[in-house]
Amino acid sequence: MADVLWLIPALPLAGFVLLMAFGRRLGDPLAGVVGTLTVAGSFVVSLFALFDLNSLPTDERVVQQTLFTWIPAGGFSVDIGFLSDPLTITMCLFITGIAALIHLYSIGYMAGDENYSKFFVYLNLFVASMLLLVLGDNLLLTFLGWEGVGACSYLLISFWFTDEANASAGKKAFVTNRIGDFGFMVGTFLVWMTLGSINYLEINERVHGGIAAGTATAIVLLFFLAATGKSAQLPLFVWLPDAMAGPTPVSALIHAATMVTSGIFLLTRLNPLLEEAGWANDVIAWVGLATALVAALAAVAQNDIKKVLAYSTISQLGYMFLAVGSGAFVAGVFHMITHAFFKALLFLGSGAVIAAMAHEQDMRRYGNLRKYLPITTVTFVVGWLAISGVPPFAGFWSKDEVLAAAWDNGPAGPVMWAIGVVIALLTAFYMTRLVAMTFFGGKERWREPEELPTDPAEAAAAEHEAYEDAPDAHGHHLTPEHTPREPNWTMTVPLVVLGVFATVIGLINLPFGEKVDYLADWLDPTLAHAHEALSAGILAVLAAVAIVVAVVGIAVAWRVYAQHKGSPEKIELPAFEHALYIDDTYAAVVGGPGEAAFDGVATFDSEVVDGAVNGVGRLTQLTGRAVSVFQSGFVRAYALAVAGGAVVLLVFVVMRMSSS
Amino acid sequence: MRVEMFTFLLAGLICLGGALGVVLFRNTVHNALSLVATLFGVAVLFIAQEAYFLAAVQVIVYAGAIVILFLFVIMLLGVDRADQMGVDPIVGQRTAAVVFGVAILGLSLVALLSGPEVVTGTPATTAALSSDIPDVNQIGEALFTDYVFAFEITAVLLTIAVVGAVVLARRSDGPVIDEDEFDGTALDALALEEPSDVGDPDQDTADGADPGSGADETDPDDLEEASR
Amino acid sequence: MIIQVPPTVPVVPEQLDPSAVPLAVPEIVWSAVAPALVLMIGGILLLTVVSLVRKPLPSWFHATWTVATATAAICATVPLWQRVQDNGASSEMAGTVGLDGFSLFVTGVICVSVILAALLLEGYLRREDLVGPEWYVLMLLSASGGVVMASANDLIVLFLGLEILSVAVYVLAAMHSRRTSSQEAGLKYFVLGAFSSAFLLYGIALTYGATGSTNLAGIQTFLADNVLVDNGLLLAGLAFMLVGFGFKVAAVPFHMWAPDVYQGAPTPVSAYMAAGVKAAGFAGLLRVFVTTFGPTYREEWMPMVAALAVLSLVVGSVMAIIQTNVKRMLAYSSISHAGFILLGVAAASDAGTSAALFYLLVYTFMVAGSFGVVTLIGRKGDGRHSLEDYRGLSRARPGLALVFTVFLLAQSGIPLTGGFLAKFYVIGAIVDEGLYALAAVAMLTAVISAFLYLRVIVAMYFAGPAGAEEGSEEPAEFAGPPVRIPAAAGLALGLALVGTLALGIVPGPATEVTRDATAELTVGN
Amino acid sequence: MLAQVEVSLTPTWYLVLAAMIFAIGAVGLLIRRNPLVMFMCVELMLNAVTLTFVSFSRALDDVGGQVFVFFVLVVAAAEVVVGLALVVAIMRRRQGADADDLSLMRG
Repeated sequence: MADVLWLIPALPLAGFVLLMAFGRRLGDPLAGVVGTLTVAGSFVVSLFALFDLNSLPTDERVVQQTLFTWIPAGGFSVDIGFLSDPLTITMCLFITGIAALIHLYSIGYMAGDENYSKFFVYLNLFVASMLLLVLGDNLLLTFLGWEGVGACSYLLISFWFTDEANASAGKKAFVTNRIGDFGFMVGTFLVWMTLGSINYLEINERVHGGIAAGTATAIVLLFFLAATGKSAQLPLFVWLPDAMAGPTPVSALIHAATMVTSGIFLLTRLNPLLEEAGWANDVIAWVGLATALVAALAAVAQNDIKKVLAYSTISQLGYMFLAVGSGAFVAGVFHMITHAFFKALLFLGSGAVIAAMAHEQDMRRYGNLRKYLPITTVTFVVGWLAISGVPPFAGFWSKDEVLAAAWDNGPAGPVMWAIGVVIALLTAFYMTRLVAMTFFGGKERWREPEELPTDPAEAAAAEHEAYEDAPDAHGHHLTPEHTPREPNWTMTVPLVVLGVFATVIGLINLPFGEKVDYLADWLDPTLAHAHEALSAGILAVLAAVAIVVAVVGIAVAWRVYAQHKGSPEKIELPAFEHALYIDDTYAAVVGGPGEAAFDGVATFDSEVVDGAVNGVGRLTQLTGRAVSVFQSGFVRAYALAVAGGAVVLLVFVVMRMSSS
Repeated sequence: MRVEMFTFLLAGLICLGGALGVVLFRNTVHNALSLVATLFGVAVLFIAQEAYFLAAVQVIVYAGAIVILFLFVIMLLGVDRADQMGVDPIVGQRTAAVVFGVAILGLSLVALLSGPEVVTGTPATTAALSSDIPDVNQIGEALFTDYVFAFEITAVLLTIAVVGAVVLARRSDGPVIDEDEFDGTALDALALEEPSDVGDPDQDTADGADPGSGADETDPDDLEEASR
Repeated sequence: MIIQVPPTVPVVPEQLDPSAVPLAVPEIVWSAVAPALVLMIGGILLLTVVSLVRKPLPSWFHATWTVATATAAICATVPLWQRVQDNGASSEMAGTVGLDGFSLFVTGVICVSVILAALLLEGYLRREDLVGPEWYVLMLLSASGGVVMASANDLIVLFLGLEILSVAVYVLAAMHSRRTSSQEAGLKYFVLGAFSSAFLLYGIALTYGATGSTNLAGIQTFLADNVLVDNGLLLAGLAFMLVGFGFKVAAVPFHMWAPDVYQGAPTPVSAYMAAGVKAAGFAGLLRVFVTTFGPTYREEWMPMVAALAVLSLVVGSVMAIIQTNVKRMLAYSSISHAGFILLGVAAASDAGTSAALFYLLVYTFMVAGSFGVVTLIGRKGDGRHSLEDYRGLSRARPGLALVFTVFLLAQSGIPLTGGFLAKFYVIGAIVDEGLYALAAVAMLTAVISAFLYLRVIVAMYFAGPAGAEEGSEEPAEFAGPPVRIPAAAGLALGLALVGTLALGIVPGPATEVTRDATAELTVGN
Repeated sequence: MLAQVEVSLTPTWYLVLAAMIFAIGAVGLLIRRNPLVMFMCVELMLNAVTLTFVSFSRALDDVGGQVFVFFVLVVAAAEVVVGLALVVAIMRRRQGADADDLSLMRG
């Protein structure tokens, strides 16, 4: 079975070629069907690969398939080869599975778009690249997929390119990722130089004792730089919120479920290297934690439904890096899987809402949508409970493992855990806020258009982020008479399927002893075990705290946003007594320093990081303008440059003369 | 020895004077005549170094053909008026030119005079110069043995020169069609473009549109008209 | 095929000078220089044919002839390649011409660039109402000069090759007589070319004085056997020669002609200049510096070449970013590419040489393809080259936009295109030599230059119409008359596309070939 | 009297002279605006090179340098022909243009 491994990326690629050639003729919806079927086919192949791998003895579950030698360069040769091991197949399964659902969803979502087939062309190419990224048996092939997903992401973000903001968001994503790619390239070179190979199996074999700790640290930091770009971590996360300008299925697939996880995948793939890397792991953990906190704070203050989800994604990715940095790779992968399901669900749900609401994305104009969108509401609620960490939904189990891993991470562990818990609280809060503002609360606020707060600062911010006005807008406008309607089955079926998974996927790795630890067992040949399991007692306490926190977060937000109990006399919990004015709620939950932190994030985002990206460009331009003064058009000035060059060279050689 | 020295100094002076004349005289015809002086001086120096054949070729080809060609073109185009030599329009060009010229000369001299013996190479890798055999014979023999390939490919070079000269000098009909590709006159273009859009970062970094792009815009109607 | 050159006149030197020995005519193996001969004869035959035929021949005839000639030249390299692989390198024509894998490979690259440029030229000449087989004649003869330059084993031959190459291109650049900018390009190129040729020549003279030979193999052996007490002459010679070669390959600070000339020259000629002429220039540079002076004087010339490389990388990519004229932008980006290839030269190793050769091959396809698209977009008058003119191309000509995108992405070094591997090999070669700082600069500038290719892609695909109101439903309108793609130009673009992609996906064969294409200097017979 | 301080005429003298002519030619090309004069300056530089070759040829006792001079002459002739044709073509379009007028392309 391993010899059909190549089919997994080849099928979407074939779909890409097919759609490229005939897409326009196939049209709507046939092009979408073709795209969906190819991806579904590759899901089926992945399933076969899973059974095949499962039939092998545990320690032989690594299968390599080399197609041909790509780069023969003396001692350094690179194959086009695929690696099938539990980690890869796990990734493949959830990538192809979710991608197939999202393709299906897109058939409905994109219906009527003038570039219908082009959308599926890009989407299929993206899936092919992503599969290449995870299946490639060497760093270069992964890099190929890495670049491919970046390019597709860029194309898809800018899909509605008539909008200037979308195009510029696409550019931002591209540029930010190029910075990360630099880390990848240099890291690859370092690996090649120190270990003499870039094949994963060989790297992982040679890494023990074959590499100095300092070098390993440098390499890991470089790859982490690459990962921060792709997986939207500090300081390179700025592109992801802006990337929400793309169509919603794209956000679901690329910016929640798959591409953004490739950074975590990369580091997990290289886990033996990470074990040698010393303090680089702490860097990863702390950066992940900081990102998670910052993004959670930011999510609290967003009014654009997709932006809340975007910051939430960044925050959850931060969790994954926390796990990876703590050496708990299984926990990282586990959270990646559960997150993929519930975040895809949430994004698709939000897409359904946006579609139903005439492409309005401002939550302040939603409310009480459960009346109109029952299926969407139910599935969205599942996703909400999952991400908030309410048992038995999937998010609870994986988040719990991440937090446990953080607790166990050396002396600083409890601190990390505490911050992690705060983040969990924030998560529950902002997600509840979203759900309450959108589906509950009784008020149908789009019917009262004057309701929007007219805070001058916010108005200015909205103006600054120009795309908030326009994305997804095909010239529709939300009118007070608008009646939202549930979308058709191609969009609801994926929601339901994902909802089911978001409920039960946590079962794959339950923390109740060896027997039910399926995922850990399964991944055992690939991933190192850095930690002894914590005692059941501690685990139970940690889990209890997490549950309490989730409930508190939900409760507070629910009171404020769903029940509109914004005045002090209706407070029931004394601890939040003074916090139930809306404005005060921010202060109470986020805290005084938190508010400053939020401001800080905003500033950091817009000034420092944005500024750095733009600054490099501006510096380049200024330098160019300065140099171009010499390019004056006069042939004699050019000759002068030639003569000047000659003088410099002569000065150099005269200094090197042996007799002087 | 004294004769040789005298010859060298005289011819050298003629060479330098001619060279300076080429650079400094305002009238193009005078420049060409100064060039003749240098060429003549070099020919004398060839003779002083027993390169008789080359001296003859120098006079015949250079003075007899190349400089005459220069003079023909000068007369054909009627550009024998005096050049403007007052102020160089490119700021600092003249100073920089002289500085670089002196630097090239100085550094070359450092290299040339670095050792007691200028020439360190093995003598006579091609064929020893012999005073018994006339240098015409020696050069001819080298040309048709060792350098036969080089000699043959000069034919290609000369063919190119002929074809190129004919093609370029052929009178072309039709108006100039690209003047509107550039905005305004050459003088207008002298004014350097201001980096005016610094205020808008998005525009600055990656945007396709740049205020300067107007300079390259062509009015399609004009172009169509002109090309007819 | 071995032809002895009979003495043209019954030379009886005995009668004049009884002591003289008979003329030692060297063995002339014409087949050893067959590729150059094919190009020369093809060019001159074309000239003869068109001047003998009374009626003007159809325009496709000249292009077909040129393509056939260049293809024949490529075919001629195959048996020679076999011979070199079997018997090793040799030197021919009394030691003035080297026959080795290196020269044959560069010959192939130059011929490819001729084929692509000639195909582009066919439609171009018809569009611009220009007639004349002279374009093709000059291009073929110029290519023969490039081939001679690549296979030169003697500085005299090298210099002559360079002049044959250059003089023809000076003319070609100025040949669109109705475009002022074409003439301006021709004059600028000519003046600066002659200026730098003088430097090169002076460098050759000093090298000759220092080593007593103009033969590269002779110089190499001389330097290997002797240690120069005073190397001032030789070093100055190296510096002056580097000026000349630096000019030919458009390395900073000798690059300033390139943007103006590429912009002003007829676009197919720009394609040829960027691909073929540059390949020949690098061939000369590699042969003289790496092969001849590599073993003995590496420490002296390497820093100079490295400095040129770094400057070219930085200035090329930085200047490209601020351009609004796509043709000019490509010119600057070609300077940045030259920086990359110079890094391969600076590595001064076999890996560096083969990396540079691979880069040249890939670069030929990429850049000829890019200029091919620019040729078509320029439309009648060859003047529509600003970024504005590319707006909305994806709507008007989606295929052309896609092809251009591939070329641009390849130039920025995206994997699965040849451009990625080319950069990869070069960086690998310099990392092998421990030149980490150079590698870092190269990678950084690769990141910077991604911006500039992106700008064009953005203009083609995403940018709305200039001055349109925000949120407008109107797609970017493609301005001006429709773009016509002549069959020959389509073929050229197709070839370039296939080359660019094939070298990225299955680079194996080309890599093997570049590795076997080693430069060797052998002493003549 | 004079003979006692007589300096022998070594090849270096010729080389120094050639270097001077070369430098003058280079400077001339940089400061003159008339393309014809610029070409003449290139000729000066080429003559400096030929003089250098002949001097080395004599010093090395090798005919190769003189052969090179022969080729340099051919190249110089070819270059001049093309260059002058170029100037003629340009001058037809614009009377009395100097090199600085040809500066449309820049930046």
